[in-house]
Amino acid sequence: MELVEEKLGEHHLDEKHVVDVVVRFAGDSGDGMQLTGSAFTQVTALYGNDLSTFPDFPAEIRAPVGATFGVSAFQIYFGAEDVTTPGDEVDVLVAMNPAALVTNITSLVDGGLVIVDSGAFTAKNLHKAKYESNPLEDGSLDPFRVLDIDISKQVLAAVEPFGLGHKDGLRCKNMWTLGLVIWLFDRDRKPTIESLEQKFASKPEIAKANVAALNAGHAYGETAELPVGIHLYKIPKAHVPAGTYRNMTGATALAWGLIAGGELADIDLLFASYPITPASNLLHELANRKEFRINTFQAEDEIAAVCAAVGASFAGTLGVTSSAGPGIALKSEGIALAAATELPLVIVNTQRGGPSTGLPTKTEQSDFNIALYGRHGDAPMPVLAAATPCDCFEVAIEAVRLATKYMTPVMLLSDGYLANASEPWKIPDVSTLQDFPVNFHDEAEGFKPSLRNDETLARVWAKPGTPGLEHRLGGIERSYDSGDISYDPENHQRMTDLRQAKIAGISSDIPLQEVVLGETTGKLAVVGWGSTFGAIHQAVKRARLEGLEVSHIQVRYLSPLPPNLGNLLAGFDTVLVPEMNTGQFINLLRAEYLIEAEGLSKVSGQPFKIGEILAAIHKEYELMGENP
Amino acid sequence: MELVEEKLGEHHLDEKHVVDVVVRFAGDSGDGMQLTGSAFTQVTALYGNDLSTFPDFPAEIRAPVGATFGVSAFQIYFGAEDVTTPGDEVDVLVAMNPAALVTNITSLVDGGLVIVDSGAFTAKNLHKAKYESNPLEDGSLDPFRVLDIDISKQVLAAVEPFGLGHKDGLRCKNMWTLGLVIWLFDRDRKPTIESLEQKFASKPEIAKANVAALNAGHAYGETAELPVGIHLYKIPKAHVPAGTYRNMTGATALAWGLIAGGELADIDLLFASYPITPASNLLHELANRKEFRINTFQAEDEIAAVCAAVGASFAGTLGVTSSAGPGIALKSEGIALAAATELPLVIVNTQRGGPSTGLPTKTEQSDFNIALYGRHGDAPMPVLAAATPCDCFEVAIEAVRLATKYMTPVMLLSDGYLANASEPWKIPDVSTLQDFPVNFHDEAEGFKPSLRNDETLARVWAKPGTPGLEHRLGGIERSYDSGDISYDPENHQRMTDLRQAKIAGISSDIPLQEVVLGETTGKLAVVGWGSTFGAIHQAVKRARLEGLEVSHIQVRYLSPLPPNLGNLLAGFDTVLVPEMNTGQFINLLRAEYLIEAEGLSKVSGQPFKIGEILAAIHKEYELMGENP
Amino acid sequence: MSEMIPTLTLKDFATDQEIRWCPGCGDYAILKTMQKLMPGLEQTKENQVFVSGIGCSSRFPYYMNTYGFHTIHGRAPALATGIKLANPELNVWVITGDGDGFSIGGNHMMHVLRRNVDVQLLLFNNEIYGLTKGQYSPTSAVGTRSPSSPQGSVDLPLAPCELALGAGATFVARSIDTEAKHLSGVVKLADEHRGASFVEILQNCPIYSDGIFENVKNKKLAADFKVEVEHGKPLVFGKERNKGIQLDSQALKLKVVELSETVSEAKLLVHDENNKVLAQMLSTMSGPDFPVAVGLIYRQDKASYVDDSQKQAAEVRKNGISLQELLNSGYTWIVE
Amino acid sequence: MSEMIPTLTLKDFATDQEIRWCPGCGDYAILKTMQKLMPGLEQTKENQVFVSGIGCSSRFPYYMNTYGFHTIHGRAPALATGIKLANPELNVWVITGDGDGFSIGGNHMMHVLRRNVDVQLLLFNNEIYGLTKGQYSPTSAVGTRSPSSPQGSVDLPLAPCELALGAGATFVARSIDTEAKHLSGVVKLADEHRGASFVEILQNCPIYSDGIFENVKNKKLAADFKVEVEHGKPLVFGKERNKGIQLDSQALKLKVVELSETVSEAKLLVHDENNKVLAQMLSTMSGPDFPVAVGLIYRQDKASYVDDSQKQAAEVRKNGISLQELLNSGYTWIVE
Ligand SMILES: Cc1ncc(C[n+]2csc(CCOP(=O)(O)OP(=O)(O)O)c2C)c(N)n1
Ligand SMILES: Cc1ncc(C[n+]2csc(CCOP(=O)(O)OP(=O)(O)O)c2C)c(N)n1
Ligand code: SF4
Ligand code: SF4
Ligand SMILES: [Mg+2]
Ligand SMILES: [Mg+2]
Repeated sequence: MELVEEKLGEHHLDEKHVVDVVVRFAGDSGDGMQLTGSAFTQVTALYGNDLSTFPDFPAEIRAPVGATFGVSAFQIYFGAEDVTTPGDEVDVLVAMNPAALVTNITSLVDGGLVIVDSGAFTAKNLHKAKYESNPLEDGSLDPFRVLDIDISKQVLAAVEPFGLGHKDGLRCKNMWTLGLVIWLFDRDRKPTIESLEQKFASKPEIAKANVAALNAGHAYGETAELPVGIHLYKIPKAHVPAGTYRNMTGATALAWGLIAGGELADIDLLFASYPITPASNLLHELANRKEFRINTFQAEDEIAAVCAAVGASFAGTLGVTSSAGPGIALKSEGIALAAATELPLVIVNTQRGGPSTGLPTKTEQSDFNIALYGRHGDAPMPVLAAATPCDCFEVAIEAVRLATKYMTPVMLLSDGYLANASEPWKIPDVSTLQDFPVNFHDEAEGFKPSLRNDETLARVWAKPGTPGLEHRLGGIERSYDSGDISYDPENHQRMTDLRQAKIAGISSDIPLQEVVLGETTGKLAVVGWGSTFGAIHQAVKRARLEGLEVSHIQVRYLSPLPPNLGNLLAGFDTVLVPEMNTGQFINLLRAEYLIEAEGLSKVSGQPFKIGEILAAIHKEYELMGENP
Repeated sequence: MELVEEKLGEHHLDEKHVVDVVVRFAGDSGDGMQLTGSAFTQVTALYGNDLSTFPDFPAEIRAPVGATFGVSAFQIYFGAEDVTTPGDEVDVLVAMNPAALVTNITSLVDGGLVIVDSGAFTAKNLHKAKYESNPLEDGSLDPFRVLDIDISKQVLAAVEPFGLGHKDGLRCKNMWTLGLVIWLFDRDRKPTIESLEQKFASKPEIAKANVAALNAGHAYGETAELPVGIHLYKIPKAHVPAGTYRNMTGATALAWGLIAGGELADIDLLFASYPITPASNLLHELANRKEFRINTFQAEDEIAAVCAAVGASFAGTLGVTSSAGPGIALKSEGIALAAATELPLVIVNTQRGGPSTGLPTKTEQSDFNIALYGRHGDAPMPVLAAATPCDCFEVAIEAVRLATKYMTPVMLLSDGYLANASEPWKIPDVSTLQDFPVNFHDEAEGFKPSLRNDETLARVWAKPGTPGLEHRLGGIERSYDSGDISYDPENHQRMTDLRQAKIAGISSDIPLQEVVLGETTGKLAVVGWGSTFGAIHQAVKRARLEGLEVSHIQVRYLSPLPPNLGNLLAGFDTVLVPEMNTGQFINLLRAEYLIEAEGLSKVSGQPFKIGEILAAIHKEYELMGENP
Repeated sequence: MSEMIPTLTLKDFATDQEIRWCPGCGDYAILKTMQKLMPGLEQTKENQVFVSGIGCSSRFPYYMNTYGFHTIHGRAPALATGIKLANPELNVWVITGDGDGFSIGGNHMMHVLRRNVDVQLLLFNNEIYGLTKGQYSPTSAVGTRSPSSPQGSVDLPLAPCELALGAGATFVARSIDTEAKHLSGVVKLADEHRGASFVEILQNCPIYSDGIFENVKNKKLAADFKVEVEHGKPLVFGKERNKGIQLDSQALKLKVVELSETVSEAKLLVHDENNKVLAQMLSTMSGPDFPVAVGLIYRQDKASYVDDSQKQAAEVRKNGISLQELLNSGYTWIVE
Repeated sequence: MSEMIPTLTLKDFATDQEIRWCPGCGDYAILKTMQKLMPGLEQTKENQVFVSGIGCSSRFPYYMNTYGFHTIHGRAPALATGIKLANPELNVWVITGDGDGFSIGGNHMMHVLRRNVDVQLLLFNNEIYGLTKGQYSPTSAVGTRSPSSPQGSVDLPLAPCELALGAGATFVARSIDTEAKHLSGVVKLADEHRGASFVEILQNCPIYSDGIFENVKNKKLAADFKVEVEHGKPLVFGKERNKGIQLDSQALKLKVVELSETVSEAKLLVHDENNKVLAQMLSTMSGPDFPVAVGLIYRQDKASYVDDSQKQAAEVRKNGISLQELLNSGYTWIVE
């Protein structure tokens, strides 16, 4: 995404200069909101906007119809400028029933547009949503512009010719609504029509009904007399680099990055995992990708998963495992075995709300500590964090590179937000990716399992099945010289030092820390890691437009840290560290560089809003005695 | 122990003013060295010396006779001054065979005395010890004073009257040797004779033979013509406070502390554990103490152990679990459940050499990180460390107090050294111990599981079986108000803040940090935690005798830290932090107080030597531009 | 009794929590049956404790107005053991799923059964991981297509009752979510058993494994596809009670026979709930060739771990000493 | 064959590591037997991999000059599964103890057996935790006095072979540490089996559980206290081969009979290694009333997890696409 530094005012839809918009589709689990959102994303991408999306599933598998806890939503932020979050507040809310309205209306900006299916505002549904009076009538929606249409009725009329029953007919409500929204933003509905025809190829009547509903919704926008101020909006196209694009979620990007990493390393991968929210998607995606050099193993639990992965690595295939929260905790002993035996291993941690079972479907960054310090004994290992959905692809490749090059476990931190959020991805040319083929040792002469590369300090990787390299590994301390068990005190010190030096040494094999936005010195650096990227980025951008001397630094390499980070931070008067935890990364920065960094902590299961970070920037500025 | 600040010179046994001595008994696993050491400890304590002991078992269960890896040793440091470590270097080494000699001679000071059983220096044994020539003959022992006696022959002669076979007769070798050493230090051998008679009450012949051997060894000292410079030594008595004393190992002190904690809290305890070196002793000791309000459960694994303990706590009995290294890693998820549901739990971590299986029989402090940070999500909990074997008693009581008062898991850090080391313990008067009885909630009116104490913020403890208090707990985030499951973002923030505040608040319920030795401000503070106490203490004492402005601070409360610690440390120009890890605690101090502390790291599986810390003190002094 | 004890009803065992299972989930029926059963059990309400792991099924405790603990995935049997050891008066129920109880929790399940800890374990077997959205489980049939096995699973499944028997279970039974009367009867027996009682409940998940138990649940088919086993009774089944199970004692195998003039009920195998070999055979019978056995398959009296552990402690306590005596025990010396 | 392949001997399979078992430990005998057996096996030395957990027994790999991995406590079956999935050419052995394999490792043991992963699992059962200095284990008899059970253990023990059968094992056998020939034969069969083969080896620990298998090990007693089972052969035992096992097919129980003129060998139970019911009965026979069964108790051909997983992957790979094609698949758009 290109960074367009133009003045961004506060805006509503009735302003002339609308450069970006947040739309949120919300309905019952059965209302097809995810499909609607995806289809709208498709036409919006094609239109040429930059965008970012986030699906908001209910925690329940399938809640009763009309229940508030069964509301499923999809949010898209799109516009002419670089878009890096799905948006703080919603400009247009589509609410298919009272439950969707009540659970989402608080995120709508004052003056925002809410489109409701008044046909669904029955007494029963109002009751389920715990409304005491009908919000369409009691004036509670006065701060907003309301477009209430009996969509149910409209749809049934539109699909009548196709002989669908009442129930199947109502299933087309989402397409009718999509048609209306497509009209509202002047998008092309052809791609949607094509996908519908493809999707229901075997049921042409259903396809036709859906298309008819889509068209009817669109026509409604064109012809019906809409309330004052509601009209067709033209959001300018974004200036995005030329190329072929696709939409990518973080989970898919990560999965594909692992596959790419395996290809670049020229090795097979075994992905061993046990289902857990929100990490399972990775397993699902990869189980579907066995045409590549990857196999998947659904283990009996997380311990078996990490152990199978370590076993695979011992056998010469890169073991990868993946989990979240409680599952990560269970893998600790297995990870330590990989660290002690110096075998490669990639652990993907899709963080969720904690502690304990916590909030499985919500996002958080509270596993920084366990990633860095969650092993018994001194067992350092690299920890990387992905910043955006697309970044997951690159970071996954990097995790494979470090694991195989340094014969070490590597933890990759993603989170529930990143995994499910999506954004357009400029598809790279695979041939331009830098490869890093693994060299298995095969020379029997002079072989011992303790041989290591002088430069990287990596232990040799000797594959079972190779004649003459028979050897034993194990988790008991091993002799630096021979690789045999050693209880010798000096050897233990030497091996401990070695393990530390090996990981520390990686800092010279990673890029120097860059500043994402702003100068390399100044008043304030906002330092983030992981999925806070988008919100920090927008906040810093806005602050800079206000004339503040703020820079944005996003750290990918959490351990070891980039070698220049300390100096970089020293160049700022103040350092602000927003984190979705109680302040874990900031402790590392303080310990490492002895700087008076300020934390900004949010632990609500929700990503930061741009405004929250902007407010913190203002506050820091005030504390510095400056007027923001 | 009282701190006697008198000038302590470097000393050998031939100096006039010998105030303390280190004796090490070493022999084959079958030679009964542990028994010998314990008996000598007994008579030494009775004599009135202060002392500290450490058994050094082989890692193997039962090694072949004569093998170096089967050598079992027992070290005792005793003297007229406060003794807090088993000593750096050995003054008197007893080596019952070549393997014992070769593995222990390096710890003998130049000029030290070595007593060997020349009868065991056979070609076969020399070969097993990998000696190429007989050290008793090749001059390699020249730097030492050697007392080589054919103990085997002496013993056989002494026990001849009792009709024991050759093999059983030789079994008395250790008592002969003990007799000699008892003579050497002018102790009373009556208690030993009494114990022998008690121990072998059912085998009077064996008892008599052992006593005869003991007497013969003693007589040998009195009558034989010993080499120059070897004579009877008189170590002055120590100035210890009046009272009844016993010898205590850390493991026993900890076990008894848990029992005492339960009594003071007026609750039952369930100790659920799975065997692991060096933590098993605790299970063994408590399995033998079911006459108190404690039951033990040997679970199928560490996960089951911690979960059974949490279950017990739910049911109104304090759950305690215990492990080391890999087992602690496995407990992480269960501990987090206790943190999330706010149930009391005590986890005893007897640290050992890591990472992975590491060095199970060796000591280390490398689980500081996992103790503080080893849980997924934000799950803070108190962490305490015991400093000496006897301190384990108090710290265990304190862990029970904090767990039950604040309804939280508490981790207690011990280590392999502390667990096995022993020192005299002034037996407390139980009636003077401060009690802290638990109040179970029993009022049905207005009950909800989320009720909490305004002051401590502790959640209510409502015991199943109480009518009207039926309620459900769980690891999913719970409503601050009702205790029911809550996915509400603001509630999650509130509960996260609450959990943090509750643990942070404990800092006002713990003693202010004191300075163990020295002034409260000065040039250098040596800050330790856990079992480094003894070595730091002696080193600081020696440095102070040299005139250096050094103070010793030992932190028991690692989380939360004592409220005055930051100010205290700020009063020193430099802070030195010795740790048996790569520098874990120091990071907390740096992050917390932004001080330029210096680490002193030792990760060899061995406790610090006094000299090592003293050297570091000197170095710090030099760096400060001062002449030590 | 002169004092009036208000009798409790199903409603007293319902909580105010909104139930979060999918519409049509078999768990509803089980919940109802359990709530209904509770008032009739010996133990009082305040002594009932429901413990669960994680899964759809494991939400159960939230809906039972007793003491309850929704713990962590797979560990409920371990927590239950701790609860029972802490307070043997409590009547402890473990609610678990095929994933919770036999995938991640297999070890604790095995050991709670082997130790014969006096708890009731109800396994809601829907042959799928419901809560995590439908991945195949260790009880899923080979070929199950799921998000994690898009080409069909290749793992051989395990049979919960067979495994329980192998682990030394002293009470093994099977029932069906919607068969309220049958289920209720089986659970009552489980409650009465001293030691670990294991009950497999075939539970339909309409979302991810809908219809897998159709044969034994469908009113029309069930008679031919399941057999209700009852101690001392011949194994008869079929719509017209025209089929039965015989033992081929040479081949040591069961076979299905049609009842006829020559083959009378008297020639059928008679269920003996104390015979483990028979239990093993019955527990593994499966369609389409064999009917699925439901009812109390196996029961045996054996030492209960909690009883014996308590007894041992009580024995030791007889010679109890005070804490001060402990501290002063063994070798001590006095410094004056 | 014209090319000379140097034949390997026992010595080629010994390492230079000092063996750290106690003098007299049964593990020595097993090691020797295994080293001796290796040269005769089909797989080459470089394809042999020994994987173990933690315990005295688990030190085994250090002494075998093949590939080896001494992993973490209880997890060897999981590592072995990963190794085998990574490279099915490797011949993978899991060496485990009663604590390692059935206490902490019970879950992985159960699942490796159920999945029928093609590895050989050798359980050194000494009914004790040796390495941690003698605590009782899940296979220890009730009443075992140990450091953690000073008044005698109260947990009921489990029977490894029974549990393995319950978990769906397709190969179950038992042998004895010092019976080199018998052990060697059984292990060879295990090696040949495609799928998970489970072998329980009764192993004496002279330090902590000395003599518990005396009846079946002692040359004088063994004939009366153990029975060697062999497919198709009647179950005869006794010093004079004068005793046998019969099946009481009514009670579905085994019984010991004296051979006599009326009771000939022909009337004895004939071992059928493919009959699981029989296997269950045989595997649980124990003294003093019954002889302990040694030999191949059960064997069955079933789908092997690794084979099927590989096949499925291979199938998918036939229609392989390139990474670039993957990245470009689905809905894309072009920005110019
Ligand atoms: C340690 C851990 N691993 C994984 C999960 C995710 N998880 C929750 S429930 C479940 C499976 C549930 O299956 P089952 O026990 O059959 O219950 P069901 O939902 O089918 O009733 C999994 C994998 C978790 N919560 N914790
Ligand atoms: C996670 C973990 N828990 C506990 C231990 C301690 N431990 C090592 S071996 C062992 C038991 C070994 O028993 P078994 O498998 O029967 O082997 P044996 O020594 O009897 O051959 C235990 C409890 C450990 N190393 N790791
Ligand atoms: S997913 Fe299946 S098991 Fe879970 S609540 Fe829904 S129907 Fe029930
Ligand atoms: S303790 Fe027992 S099992 Fe372990 S090595 Fe010694 S004799 Fe063998
Ligand atoms: Mg299930
Ligand atoms: Mg064992």
